[in-house]
Amino acid sequence: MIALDVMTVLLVCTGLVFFVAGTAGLLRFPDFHSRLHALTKADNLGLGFIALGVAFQMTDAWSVAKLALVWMLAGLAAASVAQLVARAALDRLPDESGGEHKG
Amino acid sequence: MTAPLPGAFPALELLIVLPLAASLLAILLGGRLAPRIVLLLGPAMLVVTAVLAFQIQTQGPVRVEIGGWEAPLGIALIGDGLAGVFLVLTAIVMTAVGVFAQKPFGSEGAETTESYTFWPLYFAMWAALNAVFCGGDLFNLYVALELLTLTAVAMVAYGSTRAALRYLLFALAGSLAYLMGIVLLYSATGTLDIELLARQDTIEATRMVSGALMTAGLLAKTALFPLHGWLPPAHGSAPAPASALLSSLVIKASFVIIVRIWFDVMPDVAGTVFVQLLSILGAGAVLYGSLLALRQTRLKMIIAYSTVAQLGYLFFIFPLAGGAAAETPWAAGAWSGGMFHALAHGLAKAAMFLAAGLVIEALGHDRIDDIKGIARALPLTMFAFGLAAVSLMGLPPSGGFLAKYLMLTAALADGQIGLALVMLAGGLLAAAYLFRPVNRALAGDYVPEVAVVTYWRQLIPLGLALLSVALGIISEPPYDLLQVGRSKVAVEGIDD
Amino acid sequence: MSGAGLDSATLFALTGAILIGIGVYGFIVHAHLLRRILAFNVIGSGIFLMFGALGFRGAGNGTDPVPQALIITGIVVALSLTALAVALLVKLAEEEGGATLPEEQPGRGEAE
Amino acid sequence: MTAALLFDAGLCLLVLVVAFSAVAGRGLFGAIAFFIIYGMLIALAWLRLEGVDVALAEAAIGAGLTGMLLIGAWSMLKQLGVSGLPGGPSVPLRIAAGAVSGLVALALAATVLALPDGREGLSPAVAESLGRSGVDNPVTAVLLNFRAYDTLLESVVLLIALIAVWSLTPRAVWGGVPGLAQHARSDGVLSMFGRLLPPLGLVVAIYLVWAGSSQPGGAFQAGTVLAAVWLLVVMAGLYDEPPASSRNLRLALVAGPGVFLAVGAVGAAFGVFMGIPEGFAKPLILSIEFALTVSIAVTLALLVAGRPRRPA
Repeated sequence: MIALDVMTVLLVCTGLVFFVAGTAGLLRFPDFHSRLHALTKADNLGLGFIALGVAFQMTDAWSVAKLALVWMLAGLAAASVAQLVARAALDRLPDESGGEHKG
Repeated sequence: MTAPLPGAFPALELLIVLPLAASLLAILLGGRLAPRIVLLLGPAMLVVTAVLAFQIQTQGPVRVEIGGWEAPLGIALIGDGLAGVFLVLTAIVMTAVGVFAQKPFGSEGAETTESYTFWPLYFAMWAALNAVFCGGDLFNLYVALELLTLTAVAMVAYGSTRAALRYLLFALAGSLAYLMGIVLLYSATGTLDIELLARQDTIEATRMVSGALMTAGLLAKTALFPLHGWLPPAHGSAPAPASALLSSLVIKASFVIIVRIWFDVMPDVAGTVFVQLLSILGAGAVLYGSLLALRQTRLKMIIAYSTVAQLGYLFFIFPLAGGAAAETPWAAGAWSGGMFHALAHGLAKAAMFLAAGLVIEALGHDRIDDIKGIARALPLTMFAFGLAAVSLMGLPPSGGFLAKYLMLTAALADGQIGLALVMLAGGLLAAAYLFRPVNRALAGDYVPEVAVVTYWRQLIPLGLALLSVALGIISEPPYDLLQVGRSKVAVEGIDD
Repeated sequence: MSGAGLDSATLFALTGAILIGIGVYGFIVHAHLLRRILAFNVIGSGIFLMFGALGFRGAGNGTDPVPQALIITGIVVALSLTALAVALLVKLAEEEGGATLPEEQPGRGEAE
Repeated sequence: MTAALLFDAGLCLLVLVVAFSAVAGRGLFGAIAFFIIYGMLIALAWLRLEGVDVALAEAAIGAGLTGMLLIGAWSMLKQLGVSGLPGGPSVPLRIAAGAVSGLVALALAATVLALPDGREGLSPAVAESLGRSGVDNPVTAVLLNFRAYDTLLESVVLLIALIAVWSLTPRAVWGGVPGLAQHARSDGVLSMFGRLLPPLGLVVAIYLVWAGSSQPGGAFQAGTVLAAVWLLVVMAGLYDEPPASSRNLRLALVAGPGVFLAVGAVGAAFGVFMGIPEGFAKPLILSIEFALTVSIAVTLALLVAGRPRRPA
């Protein structure tokens, strides 16, 4: 039991690190596209680690499958949103690199 | 559990089910057939409300526990005298307006925005009004009120987007205040049922706060002075049939909930200061609304400001029949006078707006300065307007006269000279602001060129105006009905 | 993990009260109607949070489900009103080119 | 216990800060973005209050769909060139508003603290009657049985809101297609997502209704999921909205409230309005919920799309 809890804590913490890194990238990277890249990639990985960590707490395969589905859908949604945001940014002037989208 | 007698005619249930079904049917059938539904529904609703009134009068208040679940778990419908008279009024005015609206909102040929959307809104409004008048659960009343608001705002939007938005903002603020009041009341008592709440003991302060919040919210929806700002533009710019519904019925819905709160839910909490405050606002409404009505240049705006003024009288019942006055011998008279005023005003105002609608159809406008001689082109219409004016001014033998007489007697008996003076002044002011359009309509000696307005449509406002007058002559049945289920108010006959 | 304790429930209820205050602030300071609509939604969710938290506070055997059901109803009603408000606002902007309702002189009739 | 309290205190603080940013923030778009985040945090608060049904509704409807409505309005206003206002609120106004809102919050807080502790509300009453309701989820039991009348009116409120929005349609485009035309590349991630999501969304929605009888979930949550899927499919340019004059569309709109009302009316004919006989409770409630899910999904999607703007 303890071993499973340790795995959960480790994996969730790893996931959190990715989230922090993604957020730092969003704040520090110079241009719009690398910001977007940092955010989506890191968040996706972060969520994956957290889902994996939580999976160790599950007692049945059905719940694990649902977790996997959540991760997959969140990833796809993030990719789609990233595409939409990038498209919106392209529609504008290059120098106005997404100032609207902060926040 | 006080289930209705087995085999009893489910009148209250039908009053909810039928208009809801009609609304759904109207959405499905579309603008070609939807206008015709009212020709079936109207008579049906008139019969059902008549049966309900008979049930209430002969068997006492009806209580329907929906789904068979007893309150506080379930929701109950209340069929007492108060609900009864307003349900009857709704059936009459709704049917009249529905028949009247066959022309402006019917469609020959292709479906239009108006011919499609008006009818679902109209039937849903009917259902919402009925649900409010017989609702016995404060949260359910909230949902019903929101349904009412949606339909009313949409109808205003046919005329003016700006007026509709202003109305919606007031209504939203009002809803939130009302909702907050309910939340506090439920958290303190664990029930939302009006009858159970009446028997609950809970901290006075909580009840005061929640009662004040609910009332403030409902006042915004009723448009009591000084929260009336949204009403004249909304009622003045909506299409005539919509204006008739809004002025005659919609604002009465939130008023009836206020009555239920202060006469049924927490009669003991109504302090002297509070009830006096309501009547002072009412007096302000009568004077301010009347003075502004005098300054209007359009017929519909005069009628709309008149609504602001006439609403004021309704709030005189709170010091005269509520709070400390509840045990006085004149309480029943004052309370019934207020309700008679609501009924008489409802009928007269619907008649006036429909008459104004016909004037606009005939002339293409409703500028007072340019309606000279319209009485000769539309004699029936202007006769209806004049009759309705008689009732609004409170001249005998109209329903408006009886209402003011009852309230005036109570005010004098109670020593509320100020209120009595405001009532008299309000009557004179009403005469003044209604004289202007009637005078212009009769002026000149020629028949102006107008578009054709069919005879039978002129009969509709006439019928409503006649009913408003007749209310003062055949007053016994509605008066007796109003008394059913009023435990707090001393039973005093009309001829005492 | 156990749910929030008694004190937490009070905390959420008080948060609801402050949220209502924040919404009222937004409603007063902003003339822009979209921001007013947003403020209304904040007030609404503050009321709901307070409702739920108060229902939770009293709970001996699980949260009171009745407030929860009422809140779900309330959320749907709020969305319905928001949708109409937003549609009216867009129409106002199309007609008049503005997103505010400046105060009118009382007594002056609306333009038809 | 203290760790939980600390977490809750932090959550409350975050909720308040984000709410203030949503209300008082400078830019309109930023304010809306904060509002959506605020909705998500409120959903989290609901999880802490063990209101999973409400958390789902708040996240999906309160944050998601309301956010979409606000963003949609923002972008329309921007296209019309009326998004900005000259200058922010004046300082005296802010101070006055701060004082008023502070008083409101204080008064409400005092009322909250004055309420007696330990009221059970209606939990015992619900628990006692749950066995006769046909479902095991107490929230679903309240929504579809004990207070089914509320829910019936609520479904009509939603539907009438759509009719009200449609009533703003200019005559020239009546019966036309709602919303603006969407342009999207057919080979992008979005359109792949749009193709993948419908079957998955359908399964999730059916599951939410089915599970809603014993676990959190139900028609409103499931309807929102379906509406979101539909909105994405439209955004991806795979299908267009149906015209408002479509007969099938109108049938889908009234199906849910219609079935609900019919069940209620049949009950009235047998003596109990909205009465759901114990023996058939579960199948009846599930039928109502599936019909409602369809209507809610269509209504929500069309509410977000707005009034008809293009000829059919």
